[in-house]
Amino acid sequence: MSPVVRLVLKRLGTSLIVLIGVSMLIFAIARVIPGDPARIALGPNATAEQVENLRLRLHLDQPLSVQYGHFIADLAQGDLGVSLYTNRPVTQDIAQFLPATLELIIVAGLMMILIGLPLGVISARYRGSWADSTIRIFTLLGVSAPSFVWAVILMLLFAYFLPLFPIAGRLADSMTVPTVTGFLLIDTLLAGNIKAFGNAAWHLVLPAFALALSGIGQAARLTRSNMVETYDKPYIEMAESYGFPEGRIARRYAFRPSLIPSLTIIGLDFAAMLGNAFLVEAVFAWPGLSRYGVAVILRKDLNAIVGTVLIISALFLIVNIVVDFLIAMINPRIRLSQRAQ
Amino acid sequence: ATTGQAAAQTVLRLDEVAVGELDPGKATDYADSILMFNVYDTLVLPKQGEVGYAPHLAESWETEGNDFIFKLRQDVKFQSGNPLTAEDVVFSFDRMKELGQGLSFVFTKVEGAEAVDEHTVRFRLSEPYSPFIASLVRLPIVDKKLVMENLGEGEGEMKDWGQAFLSSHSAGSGAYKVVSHNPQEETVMEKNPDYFLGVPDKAPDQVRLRYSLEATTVRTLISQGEHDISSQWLPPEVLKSLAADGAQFLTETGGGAFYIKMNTAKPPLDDVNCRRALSAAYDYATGIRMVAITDEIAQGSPSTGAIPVGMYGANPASEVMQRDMEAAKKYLAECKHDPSEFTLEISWIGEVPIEERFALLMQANFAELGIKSEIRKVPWALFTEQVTKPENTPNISQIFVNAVTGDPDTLMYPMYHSSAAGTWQSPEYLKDEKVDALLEKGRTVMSDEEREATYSELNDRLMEIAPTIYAYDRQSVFAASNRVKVPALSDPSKSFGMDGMGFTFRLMEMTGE
Amino acid sequence: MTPILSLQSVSKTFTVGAHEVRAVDDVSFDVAKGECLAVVGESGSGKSTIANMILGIYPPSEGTISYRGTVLPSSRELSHRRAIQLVQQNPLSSLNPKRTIGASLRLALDVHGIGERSRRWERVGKLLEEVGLPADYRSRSPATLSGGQRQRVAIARALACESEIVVLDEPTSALDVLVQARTLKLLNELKESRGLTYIFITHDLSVVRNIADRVAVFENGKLVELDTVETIFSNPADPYTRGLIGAVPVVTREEEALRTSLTEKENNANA
Amino acid sequence: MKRTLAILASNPLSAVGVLLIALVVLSAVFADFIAPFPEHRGAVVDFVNFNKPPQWPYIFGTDLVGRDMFSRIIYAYRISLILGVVVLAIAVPIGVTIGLVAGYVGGWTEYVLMRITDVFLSIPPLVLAMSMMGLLEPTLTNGMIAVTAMWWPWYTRLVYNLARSEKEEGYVLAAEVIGASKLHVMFREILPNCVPSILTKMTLDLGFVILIASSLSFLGLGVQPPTPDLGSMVAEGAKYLPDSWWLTVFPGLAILIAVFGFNLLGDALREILGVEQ
Amino acid sequence: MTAPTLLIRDLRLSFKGYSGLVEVLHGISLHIDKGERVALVGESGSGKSVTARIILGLLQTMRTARISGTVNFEGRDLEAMSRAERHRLRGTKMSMIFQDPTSSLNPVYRISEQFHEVLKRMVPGIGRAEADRKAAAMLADVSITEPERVLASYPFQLSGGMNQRVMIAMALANEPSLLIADEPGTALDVTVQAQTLKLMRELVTRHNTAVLFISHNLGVVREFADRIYVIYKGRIVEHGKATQLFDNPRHPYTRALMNAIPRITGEGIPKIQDNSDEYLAPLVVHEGCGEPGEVA
Ligand SMILES: Nc1ncnc2c1ncn2[C@@H]1O[C@H](COP(=O)(O)OP(=O)(O)OP(=O)(O)O)[C@@H](O)[C@H]1O
Ligand SMILES: Nc1ncnc2c1ncn2[C@@H]1O[C@H](COP(=O)(O)OP(=O)(O)OP(=O)(O)O)[C@@H](O)[C@H]1O
Ligand SMILES: [Mg+2]
Ligand SMILES: [Mg+2]
Repeated sequence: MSPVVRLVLKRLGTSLIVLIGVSMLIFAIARVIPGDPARIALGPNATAEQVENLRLRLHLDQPLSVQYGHFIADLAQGDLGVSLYTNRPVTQDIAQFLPATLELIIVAGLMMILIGLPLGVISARYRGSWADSTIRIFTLLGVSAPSFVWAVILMLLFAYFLPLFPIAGRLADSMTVPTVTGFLLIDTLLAGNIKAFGNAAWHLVLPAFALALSGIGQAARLTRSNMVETYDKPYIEMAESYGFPEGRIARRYAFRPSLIPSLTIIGLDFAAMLGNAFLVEAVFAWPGLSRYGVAVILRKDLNAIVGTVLIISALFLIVNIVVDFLIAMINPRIRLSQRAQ
Repeated sequence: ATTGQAAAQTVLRLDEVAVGELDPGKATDYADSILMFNVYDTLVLPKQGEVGYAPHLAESWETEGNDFIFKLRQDVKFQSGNPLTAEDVVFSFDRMKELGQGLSFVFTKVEGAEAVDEHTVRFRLSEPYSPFIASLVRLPIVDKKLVMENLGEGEGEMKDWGQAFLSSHSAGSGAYKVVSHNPQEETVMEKNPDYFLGVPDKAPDQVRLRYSLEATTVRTLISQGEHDISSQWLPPEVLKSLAADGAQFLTETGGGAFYIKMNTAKPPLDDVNCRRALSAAYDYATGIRMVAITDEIAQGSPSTGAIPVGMYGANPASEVMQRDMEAAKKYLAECKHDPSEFTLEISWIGEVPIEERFALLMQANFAELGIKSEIRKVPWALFTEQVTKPENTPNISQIFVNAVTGDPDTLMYPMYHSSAAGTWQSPEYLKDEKVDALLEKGRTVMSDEEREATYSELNDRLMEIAPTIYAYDRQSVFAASNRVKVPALSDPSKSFGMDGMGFTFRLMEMTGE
Repeated sequence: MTPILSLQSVSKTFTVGAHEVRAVDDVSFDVAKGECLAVVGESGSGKSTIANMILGIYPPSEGTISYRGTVLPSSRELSHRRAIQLVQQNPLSSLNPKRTIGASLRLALDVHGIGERSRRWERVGKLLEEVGLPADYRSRSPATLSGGQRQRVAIARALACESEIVVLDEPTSALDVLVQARTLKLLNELKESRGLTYIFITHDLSVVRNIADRVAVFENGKLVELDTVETIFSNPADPYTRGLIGAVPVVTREEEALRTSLTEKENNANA
Repeated sequence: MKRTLAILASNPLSAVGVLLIALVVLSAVFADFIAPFPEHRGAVVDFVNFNKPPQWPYIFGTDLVGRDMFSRIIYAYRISLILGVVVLAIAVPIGVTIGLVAGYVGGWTEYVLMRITDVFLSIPPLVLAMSMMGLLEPTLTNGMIAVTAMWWPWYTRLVYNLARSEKEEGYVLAAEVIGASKLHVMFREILPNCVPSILTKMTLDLGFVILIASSLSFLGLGVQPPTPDLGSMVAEGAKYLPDSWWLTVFPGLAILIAVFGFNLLGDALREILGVEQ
Repeated sequence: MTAPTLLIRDLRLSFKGYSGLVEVLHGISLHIDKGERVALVGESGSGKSVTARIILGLLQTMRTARISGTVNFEGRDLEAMSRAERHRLRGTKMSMIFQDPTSSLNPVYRISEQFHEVLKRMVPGIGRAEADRKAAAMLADVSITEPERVLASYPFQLSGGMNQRVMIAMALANEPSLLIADEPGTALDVTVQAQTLKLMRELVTRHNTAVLFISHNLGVVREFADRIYVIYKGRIVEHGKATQLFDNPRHPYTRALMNAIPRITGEGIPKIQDNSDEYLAPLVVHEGCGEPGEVA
């Protein structure tokens, strides 16, 4: 196990370098976004003098390198500065909004895995059948409209016409749980409030599904196309000749070696949702980080942009490490490679 | 979320597009105003159903030269229990000035405030400034003692002036107090039982002001009985469908208008005749129809000129602007630029989708004159950047502007005074001596008649030099469930002459659950 | 004269979970130019591992492999690559399923610039015919070939490079005896005409008897015996070798006689 | 060619794919002849016939300024297809190449390339697009550059992980033993085995690219009105669901048809490319 | 008389390619009685492996394959069976040793997991530990010295011969009534090969298993098989008892084969034509070896 641990440590180490790189890059890029952050923050009616004062306070008059120095010095103390959008410390904003989005995208990610992969397996196993065609249409629907359109459609179907699911927010107004982790599914359980847990879970269904839809489609299609290839491999024929149950052949023998592309894409989709879920969050009034991220980008709220991008970046790094690791697990030949480098 | 209370509790739920700014010193837009007027009190308030201002925290006031002296009520306590005194007024003013954010600019003519005694305050003005009383609706009074107890980190004696504290707590005397505030979700407020004017039983016990809800969400929420009042920013089609689902409409006619602004600093619209041609070619009636919800209600009412109906200097409601193609052709012929030689750049703000339709309307209208144009969508951030330089400012921009105090000065001065050029409100880059002179005069003359006359003259001048197409006067339309009654938004005799004041929750009535 | 290929104390250790496998254990031998060295031995005794190390697919854990006196690194220049070729034991996996066998064969010609570009496709057909496959198999995909056909493609590919040393890992195990005879004949001819050197890994001792010059016998990762083919068959020194020869399945009486004589010797030795 | 035709003929679904794509491409090319209201692709406003449900002569209804949805969809294919195809045609080769190199060459190259990819992934598309707007003219071309810049890392990751696994296959060893160059091994041996995944992802991405254009046009980077594009139509129309459903449903179906066609074609293409000659 | 375990009648197979239909099997008939060991020998590419795959029903699902003729197993037509029924036979009543062992084992599962799966066919509830114990015993039977290590390995960590023995052990594990062995000993050294052949012979006698033995190693065939079919280019060309065939090969192709065998006594590589029109001569059937139901 020790080489694995060493590998993971090495990856984590380089991830830190990547994060520093990202912070510099985003620091520079964010400042290229058109608009004067002070002007935007102060609102349309502010005077030039007010704007100038704020610019000074934000060090915006100084060269970029000096600004970055300020940033790093503050960061060392765990301070990402104050958001001009919420007028609160960015760290406080992130701490409040990140769990909401994470909870949402984790559920969406699980849906991609638990719905997308099986659909792919089914359509590969029954390729050419009506089930395959149905799944194909269903999965392609997911890429024919953006997730927020699906969010709207789902809301209309299951909250407006057929009031089965809650419409907005994370928990019914009448319920309350003390915040511990910020993840309501966990906090409700910690509070021992099963009813609230059910309610929070119920709130998650539609937004998570709307978000997951495109990932489900990709996972299913990629799984299918790779499984179709794998089905031609001699070891599948061998498994068939031994009469292993067909479902089992599909699920174990053909599926696992075909998992690499779907896993890669699900991983990316999952991490990308942290930045891309904003419209779905908007539809379901989800107080999440994604919406916050977009709000601050559009307002050129520099501190908040850097803060959220670093979080997104960290998630990508973690997810990619996990995916690379999982793939090495799935395919022992990568892990146990004897090849000379 | 809040702790659940007795079943009989009435909850009012409404939404606004932007996040409400809780700090009264920084409040600017609509949501901020709603919070401010309910959580804080001001010295004066707009009169209901008529122009002018009524005493509120102040019992009375008098002028002394340029100065204003206010006598305060003595029975007012903050939500914290601290009594409200002249000290608090002075503190609130100083804080506003010192932070220099929000609407502090309306007090630029005020040199300072001082407590004459515990219940008397004097505001010293540098020069005669007639809109001062109106400005006071933008000076919410903050609980000094409470704030001083909660100063955050910062330099100097006043440290951060309590900014950190006030961005998520309230320190007011208002009829509602803040229970919780999540900038991405909602602000929850509850009745203040000790309010100095008392809060009627019918007023909602709890208010949830939600932020940034999508049209579909609002619609679904209202249809499921989980929401009461929509924001005014819904597209007309959605409002229409809400009405079909049984919602009522509330309207607020405020001091604002939809302006189509022309860049006078750049050809071809540097030529007044070109501008006049466009103004005449624009199809005003169709514009209103585009924002119509029902036959009676629209999100705009016909414009009569530069100043919205109801303000000093406005033309009577009967003199509506109209399309006149003959005149347009005539003006165009006199323009020094040949329409075949330019292409107009019509911009619209990406965040306000309805503007796309106006852009298309203009494109079609101007095409009838033989003027080519291209449409450009710009996000707000980019727009505010572009307008800082006349050469980058589009030929045509579309802007909704509201008077922050209900006085024409705060509406017209930032738009048309030459010193104000280059902001999002003034992409015209207008430089007209006569307009400047009239704007300056308007803020110094004191009597209503003089002000009426001055602004009327200004209005005429602005019509003549046509820097703007005065498309329509704003009318905010809200869809609401039938559980609420909002007299200020449905009965003209109860309405306030100012944006956001209609949402004074203590004057709302909740019926049923 | 320096040997064309020389292994000095080569070892290879693999770890499988908790198990350590010493697949090749301190093996040294030389191969002379133009000879055919047969490598026989127990299944799992490290024959393929040696082949892979000679080709630089795995680096040896210990020891060195030299070609004409120079130690071969694991990443090699093109000339060294061309010099030594391999026929893998598992022909199916050594053919790219997404390429026709013609494309796979042609690669060898293209890489080393063998023959005129315009005639290479033809040459691919010739190569196939030499191993007894119709030229139009060029456009077939590996999945549509029989086991023996794949094996022949693999042989053809190794021969296409016109290299000096060819390592053949059980090259004829899936061939019927007629095709096998034809293939062996081809190998012999090439050996004569081009002076090729073969390292011929096989389990078929009858083939060894008829093609090899020398025989190396492996058992459990170790080289137990290395001698000329005559000595090995008439007078094997190692009991394992004797056992092997005694177990060869045969079809004629004379052969059985040879087998039994060896087995008797073994019995006598044990007695 | 003969083989291609044979494959297409033997697989009715791929024939459907070809048919759908032909339909889409032809309607884009001959939009002027097919669209009942060709002028409606531009700035026409008709506030008498606006927001009308499907009815003759507006078979797909009209939009909020009274333009014929059917005509606009036909014209929208033009820009949307070009957009999707161009972005993918640039992003995919870049992403695939980097992924192949990183996955196959390994070592330091892998580390550097993959970490650069991580950096690109980390920059949210919106930030990238916004900052591009600050640097460059807000044109469609620059919008496409922005989309391309955020698209390639996905292919890099995809191909990287596939290549890591293919690298261990016997045929890669065989090619190396013969002395094939790294380029050959990457592009001729490993790449063909990644093609199924790449093709599948591409056909799905066609839809995504068409859709992302709408979020770019929000920033002024994408297609500008009155030029119709499918992504914006779907996105904008969603506000008016369910009452004005035709504003969203028909453009959505139009995207579905294109994606469906390409998807079917992709499957056939996979077979055609199945074995390299 | 009981029905033979396997009866193939006039089996034809062609593959549809882009250049048309290519016939690979031109109507072959063969049978194997209970407990009988029948060898199928012949040219490389003559259709031995495809015959085996058809028996198991593996080619039937292939889009390009066109199959006709009948395959009866224990008296029942396989084509007439339902999918499920047919499926039930595999791995229990019939099993196959594949020609290419390394590619036929799944690269992402350890041998132990794959063996477990095989054993579950017979004893569905068998636990992993129990399966491992059984597998280790089976592997030991095929002369694998470190069964634990092999069970813990992935196929690519084993030598070709080890994988082949794993395949053999799997095929024998469930004691099928029909065993198809497609070149089972190619990667084994002669001593191990002898040991596995002994094991197979024991199985046959103990359970009356019928074996279809495909091999190029005529020495092994001679030792192992009762009856032999010789196949050339998709046609059976000679059919007889092992002794008959080895003592008296009658078909020109068979004779050529016999002569081509390299001798351990070392006479050099035999010089025989590997292609000749003579080899296409009609089927020769030795005495007492007709197909059941046909006039011999
Ligand atoms: N999928 C396929 N498509 C086309 N032709 C095929 C296919 N599979 C096998 N063939 C052809 O069918 C013939 C018989 O193949 P088969 O694998 O049965 O040969 P075999 O007798 O087992 O030979 P070997 O001893 O070499 O394994 C061969 O000529 C082969 O090329
Ligand atoms: N990649 C690997 N990882 C772990 N062990 C391995 C690996 N490759 C080979 N081995 C082990 O090394 C030993 C020698 O294997 P090798 O393939 O060289 O045998 P071989 O002599 O070629 O046998 P055969 O005649 O059966 O092919 C075996 O025990 C095998 O399990
Ligand atoms: Mg080997
Ligand atoms: Mg075969």
